[in-house]
Amino acid sequence: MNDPEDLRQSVTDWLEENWDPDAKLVEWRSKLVDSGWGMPTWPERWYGRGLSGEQAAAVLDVFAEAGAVGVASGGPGRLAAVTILEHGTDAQKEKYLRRILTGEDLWCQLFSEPGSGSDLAGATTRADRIDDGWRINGQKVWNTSAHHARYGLLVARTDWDLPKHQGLSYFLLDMDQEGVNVKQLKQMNGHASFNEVFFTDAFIPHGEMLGQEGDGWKVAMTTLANERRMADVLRNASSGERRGSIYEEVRRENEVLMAPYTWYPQRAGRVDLLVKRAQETGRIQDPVVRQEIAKVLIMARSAEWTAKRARAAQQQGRPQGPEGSLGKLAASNVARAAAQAHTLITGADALLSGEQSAENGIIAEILVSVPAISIAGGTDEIQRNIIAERVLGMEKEPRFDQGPFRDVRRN
Amino acid sequence: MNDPEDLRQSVTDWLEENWDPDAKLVEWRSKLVDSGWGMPTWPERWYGRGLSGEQAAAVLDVFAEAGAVGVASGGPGRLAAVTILEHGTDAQKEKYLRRILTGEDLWCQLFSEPGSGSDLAGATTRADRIDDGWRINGQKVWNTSAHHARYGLLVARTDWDLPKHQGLSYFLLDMDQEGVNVKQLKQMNGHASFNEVFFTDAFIPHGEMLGQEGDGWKVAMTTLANERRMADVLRNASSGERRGSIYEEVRRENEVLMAPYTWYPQRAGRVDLLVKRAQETGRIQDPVVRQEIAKVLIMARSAEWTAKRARAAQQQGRPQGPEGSLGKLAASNVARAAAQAHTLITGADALLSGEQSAENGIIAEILVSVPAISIAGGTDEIQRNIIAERVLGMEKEPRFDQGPFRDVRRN
Amino acid sequence: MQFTFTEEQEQFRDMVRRFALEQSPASTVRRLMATDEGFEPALWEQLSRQLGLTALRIPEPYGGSGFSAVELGIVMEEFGRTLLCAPYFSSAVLSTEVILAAGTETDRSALLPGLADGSRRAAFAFTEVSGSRAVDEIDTRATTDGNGRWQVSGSKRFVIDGHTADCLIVTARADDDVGLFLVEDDAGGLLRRPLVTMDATRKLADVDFDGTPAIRIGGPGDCREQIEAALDAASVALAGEMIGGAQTLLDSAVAYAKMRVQFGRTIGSFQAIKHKCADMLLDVESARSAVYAAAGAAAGNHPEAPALACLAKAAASEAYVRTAAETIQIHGGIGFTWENDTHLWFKRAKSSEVLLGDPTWHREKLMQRWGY
Amino acid sequence: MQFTFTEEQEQFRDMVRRFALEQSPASTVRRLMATDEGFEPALWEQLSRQLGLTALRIPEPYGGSGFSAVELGIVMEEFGRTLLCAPYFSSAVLSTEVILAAGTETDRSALLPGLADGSRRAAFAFTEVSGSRAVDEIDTRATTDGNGRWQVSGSKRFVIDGHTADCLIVTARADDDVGLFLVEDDAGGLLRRPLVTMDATRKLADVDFDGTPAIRIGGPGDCREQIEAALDAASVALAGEMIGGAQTLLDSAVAYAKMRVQFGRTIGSFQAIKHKCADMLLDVESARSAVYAAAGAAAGNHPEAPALACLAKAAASEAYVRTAAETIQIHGGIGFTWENDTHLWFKRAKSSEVLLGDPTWHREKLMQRWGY
Repeated sequence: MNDPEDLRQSVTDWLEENWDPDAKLVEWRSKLVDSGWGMPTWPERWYGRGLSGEQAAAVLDVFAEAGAVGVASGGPGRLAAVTILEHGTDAQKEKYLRRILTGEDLWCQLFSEPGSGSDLAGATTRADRIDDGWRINGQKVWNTSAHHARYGLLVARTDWDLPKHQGLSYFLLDMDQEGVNVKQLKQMNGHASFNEVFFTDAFIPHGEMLGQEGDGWKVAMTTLANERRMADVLRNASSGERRGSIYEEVRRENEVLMAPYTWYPQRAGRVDLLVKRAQETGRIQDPVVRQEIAKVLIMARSAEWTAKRARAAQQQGRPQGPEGSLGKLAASNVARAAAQAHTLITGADALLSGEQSAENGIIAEILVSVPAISIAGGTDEIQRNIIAERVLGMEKEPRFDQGPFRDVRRN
Repeated sequence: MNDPEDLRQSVTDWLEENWDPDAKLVEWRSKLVDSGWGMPTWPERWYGRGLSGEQAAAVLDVFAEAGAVGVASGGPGRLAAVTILEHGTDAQKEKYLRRILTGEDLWCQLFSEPGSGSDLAGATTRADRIDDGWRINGQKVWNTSAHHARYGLLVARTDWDLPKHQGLSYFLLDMDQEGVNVKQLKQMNGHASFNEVFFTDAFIPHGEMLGQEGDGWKVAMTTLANERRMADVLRNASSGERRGSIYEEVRRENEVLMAPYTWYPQRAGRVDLLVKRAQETGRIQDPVVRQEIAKVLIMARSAEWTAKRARAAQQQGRPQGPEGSLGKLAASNVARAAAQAHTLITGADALLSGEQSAENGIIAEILVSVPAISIAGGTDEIQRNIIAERVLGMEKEPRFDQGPFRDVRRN
Repeated sequence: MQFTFTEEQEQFRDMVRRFALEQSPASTVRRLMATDEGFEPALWEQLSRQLGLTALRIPEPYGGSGFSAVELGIVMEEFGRTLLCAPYFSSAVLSTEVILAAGTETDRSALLPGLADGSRRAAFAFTEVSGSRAVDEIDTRATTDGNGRWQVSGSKRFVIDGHTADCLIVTARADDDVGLFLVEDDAGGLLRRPLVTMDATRKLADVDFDGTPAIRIGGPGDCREQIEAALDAASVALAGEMIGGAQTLLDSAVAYAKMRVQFGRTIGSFQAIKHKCADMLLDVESARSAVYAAAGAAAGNHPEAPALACLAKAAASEAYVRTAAETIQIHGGIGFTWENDTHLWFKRAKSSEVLLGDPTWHREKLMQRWGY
Repeated sequence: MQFTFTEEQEQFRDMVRRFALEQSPASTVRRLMATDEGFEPALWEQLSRQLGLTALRIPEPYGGSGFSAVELGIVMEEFGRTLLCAPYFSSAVLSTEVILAAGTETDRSALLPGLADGSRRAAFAFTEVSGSRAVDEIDTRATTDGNGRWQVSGSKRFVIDGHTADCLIVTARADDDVGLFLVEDDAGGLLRRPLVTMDATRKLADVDFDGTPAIRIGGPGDCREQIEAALDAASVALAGEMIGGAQTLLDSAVAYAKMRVQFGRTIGSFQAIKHKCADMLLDVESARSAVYAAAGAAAGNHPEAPALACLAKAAASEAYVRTAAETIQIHGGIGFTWENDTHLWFKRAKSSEVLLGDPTWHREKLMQRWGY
């Protein structure tokens, strides 16, 4: 199987025998999960084939050529899967992994809190040990898909006398219980992409902790590292123009999964629309408008090239580290500048919202969505700290949150 | 004398009897100092008349109408005078004040050090007590006029075991001794407005300390508060077109006094030249240039009005506090924007320097002088701290320089 | 120009501020912005009949109190602080100013008393499809039967409170002149369509005229200059509203930064936030200076007044938008939610930025007015 | 376009970097900038004959090594780091590129070998009194006696190394065409006046021609397109030099911020400085990406290459100037002194900003080249 051609042939053979575009989605995925071709890099014991990244790419190629649907791969479910695979007990893997991959169970991430946004480790949702497990009280926020989710990845504080990073534990929470209350959270742009989740004596039995007590921060790092990698996956989740009833199921699944993200392109400023809009409005002739458009396009193109340089360096074996923060910061700058350029181009039409407004409401949505980009996923200020400290090696901020968490000043 | 008309009459009478535009400058000023009209707000015992600020303004008016020359009023001498008046012993006042006011003694300020720029209280120039006085070792920098000065206002550390603000003392130093070495410091714009002053076992006898040992910071605050007020005084120091030999002496005195400041207008960006230059170069027709000029003029005008609002409020009895920092920060923004606009307007001519360059070298001088404005007299960063903490009342920076100065981390 | 306020003006400001704070909490703003009309008759009654704020700029002979742009600026600034929802800007500023600038004695006697006591609310329809406020780009046409009866045909966009006003003042071409025409809300051939606005606290409508009967006001000649003057006055007033809003944002950002703790410190103790707040203060204070200078110049008929109207509008627009963006940033995720009030001001900032001309437009106009 | 360098290119960069660091310490830069010529023949000899850097872009048949814009960019970036003083940009970039773009076979054979081995140094005189690089604004005129002898009359400004070059390549109008003319340094009617430059590390001269004998190069037709192409290539190279300089500044700012202690902490531990450095890194890295993309596009004859030349020059100019200003700011007062080296790079940044067109000019040109 080390020969790439043999590998491709094996996959092709397997697909020829098993792939059916009119199969039921879950049935097909069950078959796929059992075969190991669904997660080629995973160990053979857990629905995988232990292949290298390069080999896995070849497998995915063959799947793509055949138009064969893969395992449920997007959203927090994927994060749950990789985190459980890395830190879970055999019992936990047995219980959860398969149904994540088949798409039968949706998951959500329960990390951020109203009082700990930039400061994730400052979580104050409490898990108190009781006879048969843990009692959970507190509140989480920014939980995408929590209103659909069967399970949640919960970080909660189990020890208030340890320093803040050490007193956290990581739980697999059954969302389907009375003590868990999910409320959709509307944003200023009218979308409701997130939830608040309230815990009132919610219950988690023993055996549903991931890692050891106090490992919460360490385990959460696995989830967060994979979250950053997800951006790319999400972009490729559309299923194309294939024929077969299974695609309809995938489309519906994607629709639910992607619903929270429809405004994300607007959040990024829609640089792609600048010239088009300026041409339509005639403002493209205005030397001042031309300057502003050029400035944005220069920033945007440069940011793309920086990303390509980072990827190329990575492919040459140099590790990509906190340079990701550079890209995030650049994206903020681009989005803000693009929104200002759109305002300049659109003029008084920027007074409107909804379908009456320019580009079917897209321009209005840009203006009220861009403020999110410099906050979500770590504020610009946090990114600058990361760049200065980890890339440039400058002295760290002095810390005021060491010592027992009980004594740390907080909201 | 409470009647303003009586007051004006008294001054007029005195001037009629004493003012002579062909007198020798020092002789005239000696007479003036003795009369008390030279420093009307000062106490009668010390060359003044104990008048209110309003009354003093009336006195100055009459002097201005008559074209009568006042006491030596500019530069560090003025700072020395007010500081000695406030903190000096009678012996010190006796020894120094008169010759400052007549202009016979020039002074300089010896506060900043290479290692303590923003952090003035971190001075490490040492004053060690010896039998008959103090032995001074160390280095000062940014000392305007030190190469002309007879005396210096020196802040030096007398105790290394106290916290940093408490271990400083304030001395009146005789510059005319072997242990004091003055070196002119050239700036990137080619001017040499400042000096470095090196002390190698320089000597200060007992009796030349201003205030008590350890009062250095407190006394320096008096000097610094007055330094900020001096900007206005300096602007009005030109002596006009009067006839009389005394004016020639004043002109020469001003020339020496103002020499370090000839580039200050350029440091501020020369907003006044923007439109003129754009008209001369024809760039005034360019919509992009027009936008940039308008942006700068809006900033500059707004800053002027903010200053007027602050002065008006002060006149209504509301105290003007750290709002001065707002003006300083605004001036930085204006200067930087003006320099960029000048670059845009001047184009390739910005490649040149000296007399061949645009406006007889003024434009080139702007470009290489503007970087100073956001540093000198407290960096923009320091100003923002002051505004946030003192005007907006935000929490102070955590401090890492408390405790014995000996143990404080420093350069 | 004046750089302080008199004792009386300060007292007036206190009164208006108390009124706005009491009558226009965020909960009321949220309730009203969800309605079509966007205001409450009761509050209108209060601010017009009881407080006389609608009469502010109207001379005493017409039932007003004859105050200047400075007092109007005070009202707008304080209303801007709380986003007070009322057709004040459309009726008591835009419409009143255009009648003050262009109205004949007859027009004034007929129209101002009703606007002064608030019994009638007018809207000023001056923007064409291009979205420009420029008086030379007017396509709406007025024709007459020669007996003083006029008909207006054309379309106006973004008419503030255009769908709820009792009457509309319309700019239209009559032959080569640009004239002003009064259209009643029940006139034939009048179609008013409320718009979905980004800033739901300020209601806009598109208005179509199709042979709509109208009365000509402002006399028979060209009114371009007077219209410009009215829009200048409105720009200064709007700039006043904007610095009021920006101040509210700044206050809320600073308050939040002092209270919010992350990493064991208030976020306001971090220089990133601290320096941002300092820059915001400078921004707001600079714009405030520009607005006060422009209002003072207008009140004093200073020759530079038209230029300063542009300067103030440009300065206030930039400051408001920047302050709004930074206030959201300082609040973090919570600042981007619907629940948090910041977005109400953010949207007002964005809508005000382009209303009556965006900053780029005003800067160019400023240069022209300075004679460059 | 390429987004990494090959092993060979990295080795080449190391070699050039070592050379520049060894041969061009700040002390040498300071010594040479005080001279009229601004360079040392010995160093020129070394970089041309020994290292072959002047031959980089010249095809092998003419004594060169035939490398692309990517390798040239590497040299310029490394020279930019240390402000290496030599007539490299004038001779090996500007003059060489214009001969590569426009020269006939005869021109190439006659001129390139001398430029390749550094035995001759050429300067390119293309800027007119207006200061513009635009090829349509050329007033210098060339006339011929019909026997292939030409005379050039007119004035060129800001000619880099114009007073020290062995020969000048001059753009001039010949009837309706813009042609290229070679003038030797000893030609009659040639007047070269060195200029006092803000950036003393790059020497400029004004050059007057008065019936000066010249040889026409580039053939008989119009050379505007070729001149544009050469200036584009030079813009990319200059942009490379600029990111090299910006990187030196960034390194020095970060190093100083890590070392300098105020208030008992390194100033780099304050967010004000820390975040400034992060923004500077983003700025420099973004410009670097633009420059590498433009060089790669030029090397690959990508159709977007001319547009990207403008993009790179605009991006590098903004980044360099901002980085220079912030580097002084981080150094505080000491950064404003003559003794401190920062101002050398600051002045190079300011002079490079306007050389070959300022950022505004390049942004407009970029839009045009993109077809907008």
